[in-house]
Amino acid sequence: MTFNYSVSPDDWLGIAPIVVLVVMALVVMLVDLVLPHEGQRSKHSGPANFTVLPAVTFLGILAAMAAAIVLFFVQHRAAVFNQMVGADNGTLYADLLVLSAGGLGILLSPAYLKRLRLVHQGEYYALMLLAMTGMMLMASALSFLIVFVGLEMFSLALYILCSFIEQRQMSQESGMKYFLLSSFASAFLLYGIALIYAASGRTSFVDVQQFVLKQGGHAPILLLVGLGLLTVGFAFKVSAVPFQTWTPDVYQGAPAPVTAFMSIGTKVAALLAFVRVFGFVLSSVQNDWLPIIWTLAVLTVLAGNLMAISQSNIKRMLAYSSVAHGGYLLIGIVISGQAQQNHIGASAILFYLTCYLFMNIGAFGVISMLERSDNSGYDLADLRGLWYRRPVLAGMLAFFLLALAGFPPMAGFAGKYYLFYSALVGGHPELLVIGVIASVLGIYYYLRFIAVMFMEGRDTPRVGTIPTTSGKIPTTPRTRVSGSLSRPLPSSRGGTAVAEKPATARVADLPVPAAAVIENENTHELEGWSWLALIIAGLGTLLVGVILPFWLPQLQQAAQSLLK
Amino acid sequence: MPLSAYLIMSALLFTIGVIGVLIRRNPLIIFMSIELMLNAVNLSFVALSHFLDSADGQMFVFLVLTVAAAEVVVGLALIVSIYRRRHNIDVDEMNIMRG
Amino acid sequence: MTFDIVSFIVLAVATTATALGVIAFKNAVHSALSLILTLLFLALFYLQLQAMFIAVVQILIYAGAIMVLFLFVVTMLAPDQNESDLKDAIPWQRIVGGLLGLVLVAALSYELFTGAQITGPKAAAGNSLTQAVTAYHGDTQAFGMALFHGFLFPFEVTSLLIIVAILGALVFGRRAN
Amino acid sequence: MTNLSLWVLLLPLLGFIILGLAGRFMPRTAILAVGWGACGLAFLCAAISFFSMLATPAAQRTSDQVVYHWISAGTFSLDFGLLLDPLSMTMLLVVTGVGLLIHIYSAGYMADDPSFWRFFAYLNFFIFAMVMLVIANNFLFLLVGWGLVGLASYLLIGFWYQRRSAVAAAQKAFVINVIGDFGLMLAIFLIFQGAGRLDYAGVLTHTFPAATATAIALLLFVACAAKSAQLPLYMWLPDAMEGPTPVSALIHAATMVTAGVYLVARAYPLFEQSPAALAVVAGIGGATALFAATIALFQLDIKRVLAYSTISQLGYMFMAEGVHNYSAGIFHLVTHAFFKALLFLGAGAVIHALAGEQDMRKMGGLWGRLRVTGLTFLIASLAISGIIPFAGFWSKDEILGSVLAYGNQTGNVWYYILWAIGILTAGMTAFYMFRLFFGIFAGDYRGASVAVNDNTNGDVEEQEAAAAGHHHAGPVRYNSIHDVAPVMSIPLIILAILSVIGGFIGSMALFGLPNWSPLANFLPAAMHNHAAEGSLTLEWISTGLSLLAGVLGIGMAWRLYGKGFAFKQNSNPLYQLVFHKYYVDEILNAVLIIPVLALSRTLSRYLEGDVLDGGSRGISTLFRGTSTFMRRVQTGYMRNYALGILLGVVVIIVYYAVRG
Repeated sequence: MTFNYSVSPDDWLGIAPIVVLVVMALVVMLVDLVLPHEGQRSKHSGPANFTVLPAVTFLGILAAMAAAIVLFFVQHRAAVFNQMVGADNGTLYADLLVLSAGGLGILLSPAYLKRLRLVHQGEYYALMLLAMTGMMLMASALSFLIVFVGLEMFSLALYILCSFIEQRQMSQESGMKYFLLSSFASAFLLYGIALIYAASGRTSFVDVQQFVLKQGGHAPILLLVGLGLLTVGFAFKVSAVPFQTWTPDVYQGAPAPVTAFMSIGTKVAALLAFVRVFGFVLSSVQNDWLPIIWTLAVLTVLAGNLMAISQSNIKRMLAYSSVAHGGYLLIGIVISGQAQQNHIGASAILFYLTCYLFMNIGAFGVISMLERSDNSGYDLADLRGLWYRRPVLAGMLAFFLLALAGFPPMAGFAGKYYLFYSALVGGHPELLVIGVIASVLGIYYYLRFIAVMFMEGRDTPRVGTIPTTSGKIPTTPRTRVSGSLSRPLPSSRGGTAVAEKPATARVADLPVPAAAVIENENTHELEGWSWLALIIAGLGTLLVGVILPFWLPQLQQAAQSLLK
Repeated sequence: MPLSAYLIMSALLFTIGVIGVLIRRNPLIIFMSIELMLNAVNLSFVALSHFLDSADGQMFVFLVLTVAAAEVVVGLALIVSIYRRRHNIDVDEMNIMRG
Repeated sequence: MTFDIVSFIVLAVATTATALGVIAFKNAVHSALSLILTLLFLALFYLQLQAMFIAVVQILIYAGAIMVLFLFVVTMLAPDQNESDLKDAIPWQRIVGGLLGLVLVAALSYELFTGAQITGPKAAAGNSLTQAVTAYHGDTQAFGMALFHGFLFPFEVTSLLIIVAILGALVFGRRAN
Repeated sequence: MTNLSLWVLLLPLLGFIILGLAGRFMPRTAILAVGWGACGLAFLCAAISFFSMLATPAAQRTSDQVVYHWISAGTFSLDFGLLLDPLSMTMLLVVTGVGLLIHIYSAGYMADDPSFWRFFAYLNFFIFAMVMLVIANNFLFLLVGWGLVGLASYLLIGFWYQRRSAVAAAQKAFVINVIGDFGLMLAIFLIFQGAGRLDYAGVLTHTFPAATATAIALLLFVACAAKSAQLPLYMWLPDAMEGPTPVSALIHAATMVTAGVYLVARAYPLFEQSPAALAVVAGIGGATALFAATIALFQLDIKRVLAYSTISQLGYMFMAEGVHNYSAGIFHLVTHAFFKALLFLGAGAVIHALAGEQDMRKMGGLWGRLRVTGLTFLIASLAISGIIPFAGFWSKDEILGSVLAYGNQTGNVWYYILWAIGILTAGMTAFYMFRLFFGIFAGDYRGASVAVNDNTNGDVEEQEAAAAGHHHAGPVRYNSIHDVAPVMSIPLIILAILSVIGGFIGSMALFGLPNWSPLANFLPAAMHNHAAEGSLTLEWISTGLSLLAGVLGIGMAWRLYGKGFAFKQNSNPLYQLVFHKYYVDEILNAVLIIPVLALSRTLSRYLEGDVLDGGSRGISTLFRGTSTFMRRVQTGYMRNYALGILLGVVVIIVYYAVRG
């Protein structure tokens, strides 16, 4: 088949959502060319850039979602392009997850970009779409080739998106760290693939599975090393300990909408590939890889939660919490390797990802509305008394944090419950116990942030200047500028204060009153997008845990079809 | 030569690349070390393709090549843009965020 | 000793030496030049393994295009950058990293040596490379057939990768103004 | 049977939502209308359901109503349902009834607080959570309620978050409650593993293997001990007195802390399967009762006396449950809710009148100024001391009687000892309650003159210094003290009446009226008592001795403090031991907290410098310390991160190399 496979329309039909996304990415770039960039009026004030592009992008995502949903009902092949790409129901479900994450991320973007006065946005939205394409590719991969290409594709797009904000040192640093470390890790992944190829002689999942089944439970050593290195690559993307180090720095430095999107999308892509390879392809040699994944899961769950406790910056706290959530998801991988339990583990992962999607994007979405242009404004001190300044925002953040902590009836509870249930059914009660201990730990740091928001911040001087009755003004020009000048930046310890100077000076140099006021007014217009995203995320958080369980049997079926 | 010779050669090159990433501070050289790692893997792939008599390995090499090209474009552009801002590209200087 | 073995050993020594050069030279330009040499030697390896097309591509794209880009950037930035001027903030990293690297190469070599003794399964008839090379009259033709049939999809995806790269260059390049 | 339990659950939630969203914009009257209305209507619904239940034949009094059919996949199913039976009915009445009175009282007590609305929002939230806990029909939603009441308690203890001590207390309560929640979660998973389901109807009729049953029962009891402040998890309750006094009355005396007692009664078939676990319950209960009573003997802060007394009384309830007399435990829970809420509210009235003063040494002679408070406080003190015919007498008598009867039945000497402990504790209870009463109301007013030497009780000083919400500007002059407004005195009077007559709902078998025991007949419909029936002689012995102990205690208090309380330094080591609460806090500090703090300080100093601010204390410091230590891994250096990745790789590779 290698030399004479011929592509038919069926093949393209199977990847319809991806095709739609790619076409829309090209359309976005074209539309960007047509939009007025130069002219009499300042680029900043023209609203076209800030609304047209996200609208087009969002439509594209809706179209891709529609394509995926239609595919659920249309008869089509489960694997296309010479057994390289999956188009089964499980894959389509994962596609929907990526698309939802991307859609919410894009809804959060306009107000954010406006606040930063980023004019050239065609690339931003096109890159978001392409990153989603890459994630969907990796999630649907049925061949190591596609795993690698998809992974590289969304990684590349994310490097650029992370360092998109030129005026922020943090953004650049985040992009740089992500770029170097991710390339480093994918080299290991690639090496792992090479060794699996060395052992089995094939690169497509089905063939490798055939080979592994023939080994009678004893994998040859090359396969073992190969899967070990493969684990490294996947674990890096899932941010499992000890490969998690990049996560907090990158999440903190990246623009908040991008963080929101990537924290989910990356996990969906990596976990789907993970569960396919380990839960299905390699499940017959489970004894060989179980110790490693088990250790990773336990380390990640414990270390992620522990490290989150002492964070005073909510973006970093959420980054560590996302490490911890990655750990819970790894429990699903362990279970999916169990013979006869593949579908339970895999469906627990899909279910948990769905729950996690809405609450995490919601939390980051609130942060994206709080963030100031110098990447501050979400420290513990800044959140103090938020309830009295912006009650709705604080309420939503508290809601999402409670959901993340796993309080019923929000989605986080249902997801965790089902995951732990699967651990019990899959014969790993110890993971259940560890998971429960860790989530109890987790409640502590989420509650800490919630408590702070509901405290009246009498002792913080800034709050005194804002009358508590007019809760709607988050960033009056005065607050913003004085805030960024007088307050030491959260991380400016040691010698880094010097490095931060340019960013601070920039903000100060602005013609303060006029520009800031205009900016705020326009931002206000665009905040509708963000609110929409928050409302969707909130509803999702509430409903997923309540409604989705009705379809658990279908979800299990879909999960079973991940590799036929 | 037997397959293992090529594979060990590849492992050696790969490790040299790994060490380069760990000990150098210039992102350009780190980046070159990563390229070295990728090329080491490519050597494995070509050798395997030859010994296993399958085209998959060569196909991988071809893809890795393209990926590397794309990565280089983005990476170098990023490094240059950082250099323009802070006139310094030492990776150890980039530690605003930590903890 | 046959020619095969001699050439392998010579190439292996040369490649290792130049690869070490990449990470040892203080000056980034030297490192880049050393990397170009390494890539050329690798192309010779590919020739030895009868992968003609890959060898040519390696020279053209890697050594020819990518590394030129590298050299360009290095010469643009390198003069200001002298690593040894600044004190290393984490000196222990060198030692630990080196040791870990040694452990890695030792363990890997051991595993590869024992593992590669078991010859992997040969490709089935329909996927055999040698058969395809004879059928399509040559390595490059066989490669092309595989690329446009069995591996069409990943090949198409690389075009997207290039688009992402172009967008990246656009984003970072525009900032310079 | 009319079943309005869903409304009992939803009304407080509605109140909470309204107050939470719009409370800050509402005038006080509107806040009160919502807060009182939600709780009052809930009480009304509960009462209607109760009378309707009384009219139903005993066999049909249980209603298991599935409200929402949630998850169902294979063996995995989850429903949300409400279980209304005599047990949950009793609890509902107590929760909403006492809750309503405390809502009313709070309107006066919190009148000056700037966060008036927030307080009522939290109170409604608590009522909702507690009702959820009580009427859930499965263990999972029990856990939900369990967690939510903990959250509410956390919020309310830390209500005056400007006080550092309040925040520390909230943290302590939180950490200990988390231990309990953890036990409950494990128990639930064990139950699920064993029975395959979580609803009471299925689980409580299921027979577990003996070892599993013991494990489940013990884990459940860990949760109960944490929630109900039993040894060794009692430390949080005295500190929880940092919250506003109505909160102490509602949550930390009448309702939430009794959740453990409720859970044991609810899950009694599980406990019945494990005699060992029941023995633990009885033993811990007795030990706690005695232990806490001794501490209460010499406390100076009036709220702390009451807190330790609560712990001690909860011990009684567990003691009853440990000897299979679950309905006696619930009975004592009910009467205790009346008189302890009354005591706390009375203490609150005193504190209110003295502008935030809680130190007994600065009180005295208030009988002349606070008539209503004094009288009701006296009634409550008599009730808790077990003086006939007040409420506490009946319930305590039934507990002690059944312990003695059980000892007699089994012939186990430990139960006689337990009974003796109960009698002794009864005497001590009477003593410290009247010490408190005389300290507050008898003698001369000491507030204006005494300058307290600060080496005696540091806690009191600290609270005074930090007291917020009450503008504490020096001692109040005697003549300016005046009794509470009607909004506060009416709940006191109602509770006082209940403390007098509340006991008559219980057993009157003592006086040859075996059939006149409404509660004891009401509850067994839900639970078949396995309590031992003692002979009348034994009952008389027990009753007589406990009454005697009570009278002796009061007499001693009269002798010592009848002329007014006088604080004397006493260097007797035993006294010092008890006075300092057995040094538990100090020992914890020395054994756990200080070393951890020191360790993490040293570590962080060694690694970077100033990191750990001394502000965070408590057991959470342990985790903080670990966390702070671990985040040092995140150096910010890209190359370090790469090293971490390589380390992982090498471990994996070497693992496979060694394993082959």
